[in-house]
Amino acid sequence: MEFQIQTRTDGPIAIAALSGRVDAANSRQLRRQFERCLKTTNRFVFDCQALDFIDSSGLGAVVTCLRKALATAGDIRLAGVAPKVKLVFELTQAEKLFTFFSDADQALASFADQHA
Amino acid sequence: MKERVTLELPPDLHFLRLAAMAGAEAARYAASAIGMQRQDVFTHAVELAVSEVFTNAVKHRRAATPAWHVMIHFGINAGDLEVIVKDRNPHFDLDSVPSPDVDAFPEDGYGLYLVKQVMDTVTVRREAQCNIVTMTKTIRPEDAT
Amino acid sequence: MQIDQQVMKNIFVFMPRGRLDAASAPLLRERLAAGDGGNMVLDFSAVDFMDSSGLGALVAGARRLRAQHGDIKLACIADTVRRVLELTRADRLFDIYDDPEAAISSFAPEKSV
Amino acid sequence: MKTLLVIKANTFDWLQAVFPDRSPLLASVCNKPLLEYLLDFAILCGSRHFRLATDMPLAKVEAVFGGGGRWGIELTYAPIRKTDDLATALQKNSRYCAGSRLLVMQGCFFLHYDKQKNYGPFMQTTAPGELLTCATGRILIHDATPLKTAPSPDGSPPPLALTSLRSIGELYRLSMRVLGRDARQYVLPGYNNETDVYIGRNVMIARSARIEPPVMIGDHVQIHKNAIVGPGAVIGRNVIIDAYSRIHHSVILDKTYVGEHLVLDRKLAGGRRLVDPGEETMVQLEDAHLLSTMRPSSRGRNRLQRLGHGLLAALLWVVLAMPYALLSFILKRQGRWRRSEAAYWVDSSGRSVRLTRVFLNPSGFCGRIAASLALDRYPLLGRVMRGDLALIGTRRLPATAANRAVIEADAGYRPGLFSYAEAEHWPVPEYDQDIVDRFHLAHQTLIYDFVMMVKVLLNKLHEETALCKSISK
Repeated sequence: MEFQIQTRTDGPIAIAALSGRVDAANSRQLRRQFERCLKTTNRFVFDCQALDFIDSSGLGAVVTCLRKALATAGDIRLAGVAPKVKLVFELTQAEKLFTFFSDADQALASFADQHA
Repeated sequence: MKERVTLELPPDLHFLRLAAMAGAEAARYAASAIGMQRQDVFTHAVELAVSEVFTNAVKHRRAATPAWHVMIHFGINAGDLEVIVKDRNPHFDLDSVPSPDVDAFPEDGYGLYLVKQVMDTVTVRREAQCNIVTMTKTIRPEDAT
Repeated sequence: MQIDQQVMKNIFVFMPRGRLDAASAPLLRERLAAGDGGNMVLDFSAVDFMDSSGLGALVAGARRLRAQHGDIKLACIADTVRRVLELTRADRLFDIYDDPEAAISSFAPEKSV
Repeated sequence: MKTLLVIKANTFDWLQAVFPDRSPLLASVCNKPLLEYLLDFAILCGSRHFRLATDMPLAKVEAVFGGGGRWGIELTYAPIRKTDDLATALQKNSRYCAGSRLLVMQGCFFLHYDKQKNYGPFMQTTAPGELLTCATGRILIHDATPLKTAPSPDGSPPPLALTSLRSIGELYRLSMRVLGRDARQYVLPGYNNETDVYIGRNVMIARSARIEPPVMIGDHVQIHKNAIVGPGAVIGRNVIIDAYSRIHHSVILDKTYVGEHLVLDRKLAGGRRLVDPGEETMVQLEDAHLLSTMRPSSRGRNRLQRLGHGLLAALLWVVLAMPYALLSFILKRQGRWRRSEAAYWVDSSGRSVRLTRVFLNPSGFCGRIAASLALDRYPLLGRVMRGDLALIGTRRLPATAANRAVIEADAGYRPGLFSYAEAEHWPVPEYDQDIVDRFHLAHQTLIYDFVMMVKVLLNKLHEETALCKSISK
């Protein structure tokens, strides 16, 4: 299992690449790193291209991150979510909270569109 | 309804048929008490299990031991059955008997495997130099076909 | 147990009668071993019960014959026998017919009419 | 006419890949095994003999279908080998096949027919040969004797079509089609007193839950508060749909627990597996509280548990002996301790025993202590040690005919001295309490029981101290 958050600040938008699994074992790490990052920006793209599996605690962490981002008038956009990971979002209705994009570039562009 | 039937048989394969048929009859009785029309699968399971366990008791008998009998006890209730088989053979541990590798089609070693497959529970305990094999089986609604 | 035996179309047909258990399995084992090579059909129409000892005799017989390029086919097995074969997955080892004639002619399909 | 169904394991590879633990021969459409549709059809055709020739294990099928007596036919089974073709399968069943017109069904498919129509004459007069074929199977008629009657010239043949089954998606779409459009063509399981709603036995639906037709619900199903089931839902047997969840255009297979606040829309779920039948993607969930498999209770486990419960009961019996002797004596003299006896069901097979009931008035110092130590249950500890009751389990049901019907239909009845709902501090309505009990029973282990038991006792203590405080105020 691998899980790394690479936060490369591309302008004021942070991209986090989620890979492998997000579950009880590493969801706290996700939250902690997210909060650290929240000091720099409130707009995020979670690139889920390499994410294979998410369980309810992982999902809980992602939703908590979203709440925090929204509280500071920011947002989290999800990119490249695999169909089977998407199934879990659908099942738990978390799907409604997020906007999904096919890849990270489109997600980034969506923030830009808003500004234009 | 609760009936207790006990057989004491010499550890000899001549009595294998008697033991197994008694098992089948006990099962039939337990099944008919709840008005089961067709009980072939249930009856066959018990007959097979008793046949296997009695065979084991006879086969593992040590020649030098003084005379003893295999005790077979049926606890018959409406819809379920408990079979207890008691022998005076050397200790054996159910968990240490390996399951046969069915993909290799071995020539023996299917006995206890079959018993475990057809009965609901199988336990073996050692008490006063006896192996006591206890097996139970309950008729489930889907057996009533 | 009694085992009737006849030869039809050069094939040994054994017909055991009664119960195939530890008491009778040695006899079947012996009879199956006596026929050297060749093909056999076991007509089970008179067998109403088989346990693991009977199964052991069958598997041993099949193995021996196959090593000599023969085979054993079964015919007319009762439900009780079928269940034992299935539970031990030995049904994968045997061709099972509902008619001994069909089992016999299956050994030489081109000759049978 | 006789019927021979030849069906091989490899035709179900698609199903085995997704649900390896479920017997493919029992795969169902609208809670009815595919095999049963074929049996029904054979009966419509006037066939009274049905043989299933397969290389798959038959034990589970035999347990469900037996010898066919329930359908008034003779059902037999014939093992074939993986490599056998249709000709070999026919040869292996030559005695069965001889002497009669034979309907041969080969492969894995769904057969569309209409139960209102009479297929007998059509089957008798159709020329032998292939009748229908699809990608995964075919139907043929074999007949050694030439037709005695000429094919009936009149009218169109009764409706008959095959749908091939190659994927979960096809199985799902078929379920939706049968439920939504073709339900009247088949005999479907469940009570059908409202159009397009089929409900099985022992189904509990919370008052606040909504059922929107078409819906099919199997036996032993619980639908909890504010859940919405339908439109287009097929719920299997032994399923729990927990509170606030919604099931639309979806199939929930047998033995599945669907957690709270979930939405299944155009999905198929079974145990922990969730499938999107459109895209054929599948995910296995690891959280038991989202989706999980309901465990059937096994007697082996029960034995060990009975022992564990008995030991724990013995411990309580010793620890509470002194307080019980003392307090029951005092309370009896104060008139705050009354006992009576009543019969209760103790297992789902319908065994009942007379149990002592103690009515304890928890007022006054002694009454409060006795209540907080649950001394009113003390006389029943012996029943736990004897194995008649579990220490903790479901609510005890009085031995009435109505309750008997409830427990007979339900494997999840294990009456306890305490109930799980007490551990959860659950509100009083009995209906909700039952569901909590069943939920825990479905998820229980010995250690779990022990933890829940400690919770019950702490709750009792806490309740009483809270009561004391409110009184002293």
